[in-house]
Amino acid sequence: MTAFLQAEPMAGTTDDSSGDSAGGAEVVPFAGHGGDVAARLAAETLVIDVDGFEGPLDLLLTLARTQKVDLRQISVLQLAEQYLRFVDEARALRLELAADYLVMAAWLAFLKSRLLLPPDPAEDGPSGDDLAAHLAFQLERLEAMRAAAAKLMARDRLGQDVFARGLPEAVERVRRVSYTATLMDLMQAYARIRTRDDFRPYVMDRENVFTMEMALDRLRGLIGFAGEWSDLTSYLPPGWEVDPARRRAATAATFAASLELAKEGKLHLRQADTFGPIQLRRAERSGGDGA
Amino acid sequence: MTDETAGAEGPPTDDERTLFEAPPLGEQERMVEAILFASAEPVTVAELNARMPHGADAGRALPELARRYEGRGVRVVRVGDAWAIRTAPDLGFLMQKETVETRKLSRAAIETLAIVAYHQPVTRAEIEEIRGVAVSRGTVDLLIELDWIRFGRRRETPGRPVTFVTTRAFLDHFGLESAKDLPGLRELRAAGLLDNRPPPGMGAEDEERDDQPELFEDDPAPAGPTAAPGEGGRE
Amino acid sequence: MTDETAGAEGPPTDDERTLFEAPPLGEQERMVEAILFASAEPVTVAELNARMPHGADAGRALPELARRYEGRGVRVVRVGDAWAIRTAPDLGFLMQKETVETRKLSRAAIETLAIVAYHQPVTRAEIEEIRGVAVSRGTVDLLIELDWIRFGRRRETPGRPVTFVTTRAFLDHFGLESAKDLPGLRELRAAGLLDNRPPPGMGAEDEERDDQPELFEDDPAPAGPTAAPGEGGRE
Repeated sequence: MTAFLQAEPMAGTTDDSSGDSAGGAEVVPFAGHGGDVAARLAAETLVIDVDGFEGPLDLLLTLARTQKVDLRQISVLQLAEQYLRFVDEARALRLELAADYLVMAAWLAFLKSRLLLPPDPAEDGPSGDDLAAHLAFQLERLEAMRAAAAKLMARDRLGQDVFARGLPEAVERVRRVSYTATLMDLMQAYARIRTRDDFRPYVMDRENVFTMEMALDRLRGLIGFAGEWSDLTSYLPPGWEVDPARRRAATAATFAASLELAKEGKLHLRQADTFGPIQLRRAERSGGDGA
Repeated sequence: MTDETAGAEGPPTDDERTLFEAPPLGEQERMVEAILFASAEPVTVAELNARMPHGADAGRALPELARRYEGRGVRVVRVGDAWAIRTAPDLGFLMQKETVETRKLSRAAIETLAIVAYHQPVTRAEIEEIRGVAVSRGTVDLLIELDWIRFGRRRETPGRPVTFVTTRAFLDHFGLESAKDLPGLRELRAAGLLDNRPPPGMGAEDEERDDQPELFEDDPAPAGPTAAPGEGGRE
Repeated sequence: MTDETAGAEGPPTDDERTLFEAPPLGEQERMVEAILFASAEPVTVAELNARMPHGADAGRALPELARRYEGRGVRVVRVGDAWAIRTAPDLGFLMQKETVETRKLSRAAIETLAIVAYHQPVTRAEIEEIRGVAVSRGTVDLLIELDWIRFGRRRETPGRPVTFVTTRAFLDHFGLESAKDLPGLRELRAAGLLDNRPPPGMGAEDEERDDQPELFEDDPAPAGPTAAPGEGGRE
């Protein structure tokens, strides 16, 4: 739809707006003007059925079918006139047409003039023939999709023609729990036990400052056991993990120390994403290659 | 333990064979058969392999099994990257009891489904362009609820619009091996009816759609009756 | 369908006979197969007959079908007075899916493990003394189940209490060549994991590793690369 001029915002008819936008659900007597009765009757049916259309393109397709030719040979000019006549008749019957039907009418009136008048060399933009060809393409494509939809729905369908197992056997889920613990966990647990009786971890004697030197000493001692990736935070000294100020100091110092050791090629650092946990691991001894 | 070190050299002992070698193909076929029979949903080759003993290759056993069921009351069918057992379509008349009452789908829903199927991945704007009418939320929601369409990748164009693609349940429901087997797909493509042809004069802004449906693109030129190129070896 | 019935023998050509004649046995077998497959519960012979075309005899088709499935991945089995398709009993294991959930060891468990590692062989009473808390049965059981600790020799003291030691699996898991590789107290202290000053009342004991596990002491010679056979390639 957006293809049709810039005239008005897309509005109004949606595919299941049955009833609300285009008034004439009830049968409205049609005041004939004489002429081809059959054509009149056909047009009348169309007008009365305006609710049944899925938008102006659908209406155009229906009108095109009355031309009884292959869509590729359709006369777009004739089609435009059919459509405009339809709109006029709907107006005469005071049927309220949704905005996009009117947008289409305006566009077709424009197209008609382009097709009828000799091309103005001063004007650029697509020719009437180009526009007409595109409209024909859209109609053909819509029709093709309709046919495809019908073929699809006519297939042997699951639950209608073809059936799945009626008595499926549930797959029993067996949960197995695997426990993990690292060497660092083990060492820390042991250290925790051995310092417990004391109730005076030495860090308590100091200010809430953990220096990088202290962190370096500590890390140097520990890093040999860090064979696997483990969180930087697991290297915080005991007693520094909880209190925010102490934790911050210890984290900063430990991080700085880890950078220092990484520079010395003693350990590797990694961080999966920004602000993600920083992990470290000892560098394999082979390495002159830096982290 | 001991076998492991022994395995380093010398011919494998019998014990080792049973331990580390996949079950014979006939046995694998039985396993695939059992798993597929037990499931109402299609089962992927990956899941089959995951459930079968180490080293088993469902991809090899499946075609054998499918052949075995040719002409039987049930068939082994392929559904995208998965496989399922389904009753033979000609016996559907026996299953009144199992027939699922389906909601009558609106024309809008059916057409939208077809457009998604044939044009996937397709944006809502493209669906509207083809149908010439706005697509209501309810229609899309219904198709998603039926598990026939789902969101695909966003299109890398201004606004990064979301696209729709069909699901495995869609293939299963309509008895399709893959979206390439959609009825009339080749003819439609040959006739240019699956092209996105921008309206004249709108070329620039419509370059949005210069990418063709990825799903179909890798399918090379219309092949002969041998059909479905690239399908053969994939499983 | 139509083809299938035509596949019967020649004579009955007129419409009436085709209408009232039972489908060929092979076809009946297909039907039974499809119905058993799609039914949500076992189906009786009477019901099969009621659902199949007039004149069909499920009672004859069923044994044929059952025979066809002999040795396959599924079987046609009798359930009371009804029939169903079921997974072959030997393939029941395929109907299980194992999911592994990783959990962190509890604090009690890791501490108990640490004490066993450092003090092995160690009795339960000793563990409790060191931890200062009772050790729950569950904790010990879990560690044994994980194959990280096992029972060692009984201690030759009154009551002959059982001792715990760590296992080879423990060494594997923690990447240790031997229990000796565990950092000693001195190293822990140097690493800042332990207080520098001897804790009050534990001074002497803690000073050197005199309370250290016998295992460390009576195991002579630092384990060279020749030690720990079969472990060499690791890391």
